[in-house]
Amino acid sequence: MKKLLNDPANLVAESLRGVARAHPELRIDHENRILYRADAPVSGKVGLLSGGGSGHEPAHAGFIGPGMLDAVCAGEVFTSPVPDQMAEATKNIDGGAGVLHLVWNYTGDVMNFDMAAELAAAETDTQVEAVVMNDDVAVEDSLFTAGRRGTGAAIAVEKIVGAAADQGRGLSELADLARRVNDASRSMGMALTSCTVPAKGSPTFDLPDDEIEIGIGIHGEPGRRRVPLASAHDIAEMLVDPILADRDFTGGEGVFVFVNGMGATPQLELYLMYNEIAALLDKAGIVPVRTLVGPYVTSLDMAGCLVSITRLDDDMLRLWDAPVATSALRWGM
Amino acid sequence: MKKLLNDPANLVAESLRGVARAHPELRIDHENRILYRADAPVSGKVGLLSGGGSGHEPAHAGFIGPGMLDAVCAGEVFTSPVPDQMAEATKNIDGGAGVLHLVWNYTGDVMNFDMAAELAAAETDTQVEAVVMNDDVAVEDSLFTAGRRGTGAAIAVEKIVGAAADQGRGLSELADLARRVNDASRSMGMALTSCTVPAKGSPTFDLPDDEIEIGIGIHGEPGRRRVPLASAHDIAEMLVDPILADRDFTGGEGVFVFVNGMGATPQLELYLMYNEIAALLDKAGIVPVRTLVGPYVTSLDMAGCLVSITRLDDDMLRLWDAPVATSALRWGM
Amino acid sequence: MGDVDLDTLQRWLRTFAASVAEQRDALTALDAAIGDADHGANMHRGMTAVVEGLDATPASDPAALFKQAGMTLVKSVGGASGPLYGTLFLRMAPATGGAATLDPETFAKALRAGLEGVVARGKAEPGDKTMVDALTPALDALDAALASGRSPAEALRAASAAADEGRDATTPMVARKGRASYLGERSAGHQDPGATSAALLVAAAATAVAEQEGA
Amino acid sequence: MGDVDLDTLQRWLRTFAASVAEQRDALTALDAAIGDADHGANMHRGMTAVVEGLDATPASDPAALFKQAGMTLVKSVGGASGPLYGTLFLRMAPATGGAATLDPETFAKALRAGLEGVVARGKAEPGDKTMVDALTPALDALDAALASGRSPAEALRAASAAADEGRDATTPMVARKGRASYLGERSAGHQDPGATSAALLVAAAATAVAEQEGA
Ligand SMILES: Nc1ncnc2c1ncn2[C@@H]1O[C@H](COP(=O)(O)OP(=O)(O)O)[C@@H](O)[C@H]1O
Ligand SMILES: Nc1ncnc2c1ncn2[C@@H]1O[C@H](COP(=O)(O)OP(=O)(O)O)[C@@H](O)[C@H]1O
Ligand SMILES: [Mg+2]
Ligand SMILES: [Mg+2]
Ligand SMILES: [Mg+2]
Ligand SMILES: [Mg+2]
Repeated sequence: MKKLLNDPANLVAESLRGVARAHPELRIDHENRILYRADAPVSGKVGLLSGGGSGHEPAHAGFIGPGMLDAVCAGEVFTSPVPDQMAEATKNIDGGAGVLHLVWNYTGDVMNFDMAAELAAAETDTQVEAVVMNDDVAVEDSLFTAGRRGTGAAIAVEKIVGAAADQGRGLSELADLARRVNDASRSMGMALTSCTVPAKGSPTFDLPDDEIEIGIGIHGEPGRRRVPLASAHDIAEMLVDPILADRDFTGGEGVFVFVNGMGATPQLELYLMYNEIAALLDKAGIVPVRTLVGPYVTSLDMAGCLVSITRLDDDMLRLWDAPVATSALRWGM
Repeated sequence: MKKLLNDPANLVAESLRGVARAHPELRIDHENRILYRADAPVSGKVGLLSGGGSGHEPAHAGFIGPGMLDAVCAGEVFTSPVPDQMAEATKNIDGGAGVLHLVWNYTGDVMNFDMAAELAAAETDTQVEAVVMNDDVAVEDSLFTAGRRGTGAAIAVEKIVGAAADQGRGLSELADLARRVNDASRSMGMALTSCTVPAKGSPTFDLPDDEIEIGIGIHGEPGRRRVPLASAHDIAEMLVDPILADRDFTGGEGVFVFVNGMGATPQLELYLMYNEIAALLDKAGIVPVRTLVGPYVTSLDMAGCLVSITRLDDDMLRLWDAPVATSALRWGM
Repeated sequence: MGDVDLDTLQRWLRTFAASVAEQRDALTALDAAIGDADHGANMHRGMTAVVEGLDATPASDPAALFKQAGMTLVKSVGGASGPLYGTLFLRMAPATGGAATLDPETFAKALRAGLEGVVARGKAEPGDKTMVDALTPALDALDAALASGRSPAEALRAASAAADEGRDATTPMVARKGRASYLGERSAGHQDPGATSAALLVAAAATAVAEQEGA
Repeated sequence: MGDVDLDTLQRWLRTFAASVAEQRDALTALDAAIGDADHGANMHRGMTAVVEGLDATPASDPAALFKQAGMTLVKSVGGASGPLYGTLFLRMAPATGGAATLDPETFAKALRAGLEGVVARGKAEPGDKTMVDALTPALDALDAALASGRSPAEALRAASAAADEGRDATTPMVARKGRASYLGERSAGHQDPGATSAALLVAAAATAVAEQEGA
């Protein structure tokens, strides 16, 4: 394993020290591994909390700031943070209007956020709602499993709900909006290579040079199936077809398309993928009105990409366009 | 080789198609592979042109927009663009105040930009000045070689000069400023792995699992020396020491520190590196006042990082903070 | 055939921590095949913290011990295994009824309460390819052995054998809970990491209680 | 011993294009060792464009041919080799004096003008480990052979042998120009890619002229 680190056991802690040095606009509780926007809690505003395992950078801390999240809990690499962190963060971002937990649908994340909500309910009178994001169409029989994974949709949910929270909308209205954006989103990912979890020190899975994994998640877990290495054109079909088969994306104000790099894939390739994806959407009569191409929800050093599509109504589109000031997404301020 | 592509020969062209689809704020001349901000030329403003080989994304096109570059010429992977492209772009971004070429110091780039300036002089009456950026301290005997490479300093130069151009400063004043920012900058990079150039299809160099390259550039070329794999702490010293040995970075308004990911290195590791780097700067009495951590000048899928430090005076600091709206750097608008 | 004492319960946790440390890479390798390659690191981090807690503030009775262990796991592990193992111990605490030592039936009842907590938290059923598939047969075997008059050590040995069988039985299963469920049919043919650590937990209990009986 | 005719000059370029196509991966491999792994792709892209240009609009005289080739290389290659090879041909054009066929001395003079263009553009001196190290001895040998009355084909064969020697001599050199110079001492021990393609260029001239003489 070749990585820039000292001791794998200290990777997350040391990286957070670097984040603290580089981002004075964040306040970091190193003991609890919570990152806050410096001015949290924002009085009168619903606090937005997310988080998850580390290794997905810039997710999740890259989305903290005005117009998006108020705080993020960082777990170990690919390991959900713990309830104490979440409860502590919840307490500290309650500006009097309650706190919304935006939870990526993984067993660990859901259970830890559940316990955090129980803790928060027991210890404070902060109103907490939770919305679970589950957009990954690679999980087919989602009713009999842990359900679909939360992957790319989180960007749309967190950005759009973040803007709505800034407008002063209430907790249940925001929870509702989060559910609607999540419902309007579908994603599908693929890997060219496995990632290497530092604590393990070798690739999570072996993938021959002429094969790829289709239907992967964001934790270096193997995908739904393994197929021969294919052209970008064919890979785009393997990702877009199941997304379009799962939901109607026509109408509304058009769609937001997110082509996410898994970590090691150059942007040159991601834009080429977007060219293929957009051509498929064209053919299906779906109109991309907003796009995001780049490594935003990574899986350490995995090569590959994840496509996420969200059908936007006019409220969502306006909220997407509203100002945001985080280290990973920033416009209008 | 595992990459998201169709035919390596079409990679750049197809990727530019994707950029065009994703970025309506750019105008792209596909035949000449020139990317413009949509409203170029900006009347009365000096036009800023840069560019270089592809494979460094988001450099260079990610820096087009208000407050930064007016146009970029894209070459083949790791190959300088050609004079015709540059001359054509020069003509189209001249808002009447001339055009500044910001050239990354590589033999090919310099010669092609030279020829472009000759062409432009022959064909139009556009005033052209060129500034060559050469910040890489890995090239030691730079007087007897092709000189130091242009690497990380370009970000500071292009951002700062871009802001100054927006203020309406004149061509020679901007060229002067560009030279001063370049002079105030030093960089040093390292690789954990080689990249793979698509047209070649295999890694540019072989690097055993327990060795790293120190003093690399951004084109997958091998570095100055090969050393055993070391801790982030020790690697930070190998990068920062030669930078500090080469120039005085104390005083002024402090420094801008840029920790650039070479492509495949997770941000988790880059922030950890920044933690080590900042500690070394602390010890040397150097004060980072602005930082940028992330993959901005990549070398395809190379793993590793490049550190770049720029000493800021108050003019530079104000210009760094001025609004910018590009796809890779954006704030204040 | 006496009660299980506090010392033995502490030794149980320490023994479990030791086998997790030993099997850490193996647990992670199992998780790499059908999950995200962290189960060994997760359990090791948690049990290291539990042992540190025991060293720093020894518990006064079994309920306190379980509560402390459960809270530590919940606080330090994260992922799926943190809340699940944490809940297991947290639910054992009240089931001891505050006793200073646990008679075998109370110990078995507490473990059963723990398992019910795991199921309530994780909603897994037997056959879903989770730790539940090791714990359920283990506790059934424990109850049966105690009912037929076996000593706690003997009964836990039977439980441990059943846990091992339950763990082995996860191999052909198609996962329906946890991260492995994303693989669908591809999850078959791999042993579940959580069932593997759960079998270590039961084996550690058998070892600790056997030591008490032997002493 | 006649002049070098337009057909032969065109065949020179086509032959060069063919050997570049054949040696493409070898050129890239040399560039991978001390550069950025694109010299084969660069030269191949350029010479393919040159041949396409010849097919589309055959040149009317040697000057037009060289100008067209040079402009095409400048327009299509990029990197270091584009301006350098481009300049080489662009500078050859005026040196022909507009002749319809080139007597051997004029051909040699044009090549010399091309080399001077390369040096003016790239500032490389012999010994810097560049294409100049193949071209310089080649043109010296050409001049000498012509002066001693050898036929153009013989003289170019001598030039080609000298180019090959010059190319081989780059191996121990420490690069002082171009990308390889960044490696410092580490550049020694590797043959220069540009010197290698330049040797192919001279060899192609020898082949083309020999064919004319043979015909
Ligand atoms: N819903 C569940 N109920 C019971 N056990 C579960 C459940 N989900 C996962 N597990 C267990 O947790 C183990 C994985 O733990 P771990 O790798 O530490 O967490 P994560 O899956 O969050 O990375 C699985 O092998 C399985 O035995
Ligand atoms: N200044 C120079 N003068 C003459 N030849 C040069 C010079 N710089 C580089 N070269 C030649 O160019 C070759 C590299 O060409 P190429 O790989 O196509 O371009 P780049 O270095 O831009 O990738 C080198 O092997 C060398 O022979
Ligand atoms: Mg995990
Ligand atoms: Mg090149
Ligand atoms: Mg796991
Ligand atoms: Mg090259």
